[in-house]
Amino acid sequence: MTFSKIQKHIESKTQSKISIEEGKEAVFVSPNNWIEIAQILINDSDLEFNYLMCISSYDKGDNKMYGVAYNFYSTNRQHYLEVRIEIEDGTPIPSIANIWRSADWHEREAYDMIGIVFEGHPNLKRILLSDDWEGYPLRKIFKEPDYYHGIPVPKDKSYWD
Amino acid sequence: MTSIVDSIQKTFWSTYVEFPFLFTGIIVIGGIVIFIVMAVNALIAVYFERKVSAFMQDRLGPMEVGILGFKGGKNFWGGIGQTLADAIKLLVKEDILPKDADKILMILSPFIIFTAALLTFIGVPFSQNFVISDFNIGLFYIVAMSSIGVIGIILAGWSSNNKWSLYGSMRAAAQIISYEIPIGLSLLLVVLVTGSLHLGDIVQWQENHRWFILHSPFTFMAFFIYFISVVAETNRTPFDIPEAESELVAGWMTEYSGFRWALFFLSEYANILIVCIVASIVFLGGWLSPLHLFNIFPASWDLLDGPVMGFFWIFFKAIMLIFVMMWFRWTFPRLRVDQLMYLCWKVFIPFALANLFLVSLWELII
Amino acid sequence: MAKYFNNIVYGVKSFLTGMKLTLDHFNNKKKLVATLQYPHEKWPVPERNIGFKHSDYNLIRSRLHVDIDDCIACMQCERACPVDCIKIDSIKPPKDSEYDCGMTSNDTQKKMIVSRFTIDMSECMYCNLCVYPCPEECIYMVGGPNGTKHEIDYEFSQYKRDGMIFEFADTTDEMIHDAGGEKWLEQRDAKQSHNQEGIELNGVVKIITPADVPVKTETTKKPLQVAEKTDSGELSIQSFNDIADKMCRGISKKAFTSSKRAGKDAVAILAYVAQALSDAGKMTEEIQKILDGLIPAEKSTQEDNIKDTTSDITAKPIEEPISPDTKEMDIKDLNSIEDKMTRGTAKKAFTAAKRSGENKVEAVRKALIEASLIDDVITELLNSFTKDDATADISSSSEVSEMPIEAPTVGTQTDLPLFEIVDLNGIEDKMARGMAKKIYTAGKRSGKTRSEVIADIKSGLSESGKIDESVENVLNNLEAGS
Amino acid sequence: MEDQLLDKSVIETGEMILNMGPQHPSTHGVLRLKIHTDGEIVSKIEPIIGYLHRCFEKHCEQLPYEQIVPFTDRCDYLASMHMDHAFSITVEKLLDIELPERVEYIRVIVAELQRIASHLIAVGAFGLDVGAITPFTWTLRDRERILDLFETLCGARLLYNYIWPGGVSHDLPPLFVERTLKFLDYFDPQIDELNDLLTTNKIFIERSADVGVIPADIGINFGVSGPSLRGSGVNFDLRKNEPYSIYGKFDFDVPIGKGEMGTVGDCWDRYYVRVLEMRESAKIIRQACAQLPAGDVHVAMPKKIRPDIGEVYGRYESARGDVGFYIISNGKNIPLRVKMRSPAFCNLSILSEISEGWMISDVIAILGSLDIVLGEIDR
Repeated sequence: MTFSKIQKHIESKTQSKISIEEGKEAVFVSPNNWIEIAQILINDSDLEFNYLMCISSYDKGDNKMYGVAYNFYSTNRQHYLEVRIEIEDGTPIPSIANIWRSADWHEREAYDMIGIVFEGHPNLKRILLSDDWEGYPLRKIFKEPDYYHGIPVPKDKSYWD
Repeated sequence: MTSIVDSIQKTFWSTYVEFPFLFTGIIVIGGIVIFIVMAVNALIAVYFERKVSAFMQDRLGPMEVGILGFKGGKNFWGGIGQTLADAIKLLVKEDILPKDADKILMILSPFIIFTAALLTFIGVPFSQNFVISDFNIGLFYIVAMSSIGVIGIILAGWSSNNKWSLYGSMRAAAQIISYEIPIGLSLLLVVLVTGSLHLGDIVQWQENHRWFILHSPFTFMAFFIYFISVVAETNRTPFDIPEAESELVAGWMTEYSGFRWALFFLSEYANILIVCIVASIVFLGGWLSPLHLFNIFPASWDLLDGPVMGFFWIFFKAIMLIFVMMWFRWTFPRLRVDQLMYLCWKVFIPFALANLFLVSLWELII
Repeated sequence: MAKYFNNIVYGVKSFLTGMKLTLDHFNNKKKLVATLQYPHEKWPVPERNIGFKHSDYNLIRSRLHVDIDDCIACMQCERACPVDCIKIDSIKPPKDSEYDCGMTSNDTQKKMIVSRFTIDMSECMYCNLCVYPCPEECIYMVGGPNGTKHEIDYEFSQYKRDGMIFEFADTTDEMIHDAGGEKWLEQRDAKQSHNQEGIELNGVVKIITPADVPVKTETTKKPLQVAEKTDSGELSIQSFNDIADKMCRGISKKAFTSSKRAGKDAVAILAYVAQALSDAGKMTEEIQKILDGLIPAEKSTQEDNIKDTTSDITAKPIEEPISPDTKEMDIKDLNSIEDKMTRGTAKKAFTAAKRSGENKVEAVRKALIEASLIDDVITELLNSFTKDDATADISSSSEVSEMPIEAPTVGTQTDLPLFEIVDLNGIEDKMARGMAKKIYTAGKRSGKTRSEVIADIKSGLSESGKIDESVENVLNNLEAGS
Repeated sequence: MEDQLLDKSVIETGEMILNMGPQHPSTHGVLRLKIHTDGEIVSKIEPIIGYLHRCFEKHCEQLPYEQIVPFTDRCDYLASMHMDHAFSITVEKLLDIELPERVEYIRVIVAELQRIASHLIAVGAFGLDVGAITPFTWTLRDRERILDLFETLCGARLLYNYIWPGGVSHDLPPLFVERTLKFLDYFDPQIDELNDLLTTNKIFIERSADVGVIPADIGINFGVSGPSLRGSGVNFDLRKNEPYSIYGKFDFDVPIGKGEMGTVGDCWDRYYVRVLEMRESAKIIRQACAQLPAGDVHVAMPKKIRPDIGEVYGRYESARGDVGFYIISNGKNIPLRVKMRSPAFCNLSILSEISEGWMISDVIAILGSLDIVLGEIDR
């Protein structure tokens, strides 16, 4: 199915509104009705997006809004869908780790890198960085600290610069 | 029925050497002979193994280190000094004891394993009448002594206070103890036929009749059961689960280094030599020349017999068997623990028992 | 049961297949062994490679090399490098000067001279991105298709990281001077001296110098207290060590170094530090206290310095070091010295003195006198720091009076005329040649004799470990006058 | 002392926690597995990753598009060409530019060669994990031939920065096609040798068959992809289902696990799918070499890559599976965000699910059959 058909289909299935932006083939949903729509995506016989390819978290640059993009694929019907949730800093997003198990580590990575909180996640802790890391490195405002737990971080290359 | 010990005693019988001196002299001489055999065996076998593995893997193996500037062959068989250099490296290496290890046991266990190998050699003849001490229960003694080493292995694994070592030693214990049984059974069948535990008598029997591997189809099978079981007992691939380097880092010798690890190594290759010599004595006619299998040769060929040629023949056979062991190692994957036990208890032991029964029938009928 | 026996039969069969295979490999080793014995046979070797000629390489990844004579300092390679391992400094001669930067091999007129072209091969990731944009094709990876330009070199391992830093620019200070690059030279010297002091290496703990040790141990004696205060008043980086919080300390130290580089005086520096701290939101009252403690300390030290020095200067030799530092002597003050050689010596002496915490002015003066480089201007300069110190004045003047006497005696020893700079081109190693030329020009300006210059060159080269037989021979020939 | 030994509170009777890695012979890098074992039986297993984290995505946010390619090389260092290719087609999707035919063919040839090389490592390393050392050296020997080809191609043996957004860095060297075909003729019998030595070996089958079975639906739910997913019978290959480059033009079939030796989706199937895929790749290379058109490779290469504002998600069938790049561009020549969907990351996440109840040796085998590359997982 094409993107517009998929969007119509979802809208016909649910009361909760989904929005799209011009020129973007992505469905924007709000965290409140995300679980409901996710259930539709995987269970509906015409959609059956059984393959969650990727969860990409991103920082929109203005130190306030952060976003998550879910890329779905259906191995049976072979069509794509990109669902995006954009939230203010701190607002939690319901976790879909128990619907698509592959979301487990991807959500942990999103939390690790951008600091998006997924509520209902089995164990939401850092995955790539060490547990005692401070800050979320992929935020645009993240600055490399001078000291990591008392260990100085050598930054300048004055030994040859 | 002479042996090194007997000959020494005879020589010093007339001269009035006091017994303690004689005693210590005998022990020292015997020990020196055994140790020389073990060390030379390890040196040669390691080089041999590295070369065999390299050629089977389309590599060249050690090619650089030589002895006094002589590197050996230019194209393939170079680097003859490599194992010597490695031995020296091992001896001068720092000898690490983990902080939480059980120091005494950890220091003790390599010597237990080494002693087991050393004691086993006492009963192993290298040729006719060329044996440290000649028992009339030599076979039994060898089987008994060669199973002491497992104590050292368990101690080594436990005292290292390392989980990998513990796993390795537990696996080793289970494996070695269970593979004692098929070994014992297949040797028992030889004893059954010859009616003697004395290795000299066994070879004598083969000289009078024929090699044991050709005695009957069952002994033929028994030889293979014995050989594969000793491969398992010496912890070599495909049965090297105690030191499976891809699962347990180095198994029960993970925490060992330097001299003690060298002792492990020495005794490992000594065990290989022992089991191969025993196999060649018991099944392959020991120091008899294989040319006697076929009676087409004139009597002049008999000069291929005798103690010196016997020495050559027995080592020829043993080295062939060692090569087969290496060949196994560089060909096969590794078994899992339960599969190993399956092989032992559900394949080898039933077949060995059947062999025993059938051979005794064979003896009754024929 | 049948399955049981089938398993055994299948197993034995598969074992035999495998063993046959390995045995074949064991027997046909002559045909199958694929090893390349590295130190003896190097890649690509004609008989053992996969059958292609050396020239068939499309390109090669190995050490980067620059034909510096062709470089027009267009900076494209520096911009193209993803890991910033290339550093280029260039100097554009002013319009009026008719300095000729030379032509490249493609007959392009060079607009500027490359005063520095450094490649840190320990950071290079051999992505080859810097090679494509070069308009003059002067940066390339050696060997392979470039084998004609430069023989292959993929074994340049070193014991120290500095060995992986390759300097390709061979411009001498003389040329830079002629091209009007004094400013660049001064910056470079300042940077070098900073690195010598080691305070720029962020996070590196500073070695406790002898100057600090007595301060740490015995703070009861008054002159030593004064010494301590002056030390902190001098506002070196370890003045901030009493700040407890690590982050704050780091921030303040960074602010300190940056503002110091900007050449502000102590009070301004402290203000800057406070500003930086409050920006980072790390400002607390105790840090504020510490900073406040630093400013008056400096003022008071100046006062009671003056008191001490005026009261009993000759009595206590122990505080003799303190007295001249009343007017803060900075390394930048030495930049007013024209002669490069003198400036270098002075700066070296200054930094050494600063490390060992002894009197800087005296040390500088002594060093200059030893090097017989001192003249009235410098004496003036030095005395401007120690107006209140009479003895030093006298001594220096006496030195000055002696100096012209011994200078000609030095001059009279010269038997051979000074050789030309082109004679040094016999040295193959670029870096060694550059260094030798530097030393040569310096010596020439300071009117040294042939033997002295050669000795300087030798010592300088052996210091930097660049000296070898060939260089030795070249220098010896020069000394012999051939 | 004695009574202390008898004291149950002193003697550990619970499960043993075994730290496998980060330094372990067969964790394929610096993976750390926290294994709860009951004797030899694994009761719970917890992968801990991140020991090789190199801030790839942070680098991408500060580098122009051309300069990101060397870093994508470093992600999956066993299949660098695939990473370059995946990133490049994603950027081309963003720019939407048309590539000359020859570029596509060259890309397909090198990508399939790279697939063979990567699968050789995977197969050999799996053999090494179950204790067979000789096949590993043989596969490495053959991989060296491919690396030699790549060295003639772009000078580098491991991290080629060859495929660029908008083309390839330069044209094929002379005789490259001939050498490739010569290598393929040499290579086919090697696969038979490998089958004789390892694939059909009884011990190897005992070790790998019926071990670590991944059911198809669970695999899809976990996002497993590539040979690991095809091993469990799912006929899904991007080159067939969503032909991205010119893969539509070639005739090849997608091998899937049939469970000859055990159940569908066990380690042996995953292993054997890789072996068969090498033959398929050889097939593709032969066709591509036959149809290789002439032409210039630098036509479509943009001088400076400066895409419009927007985002794109590009997929690619790498040797490990389904590589995805999610790029957000804000109109500058530096991307705003680059997220890499690494296949081995998802493949590893299923390890704890399928390897519980097996022995430690089997965990090693399962790990080897998943064919992870830590450089790609930790990025």
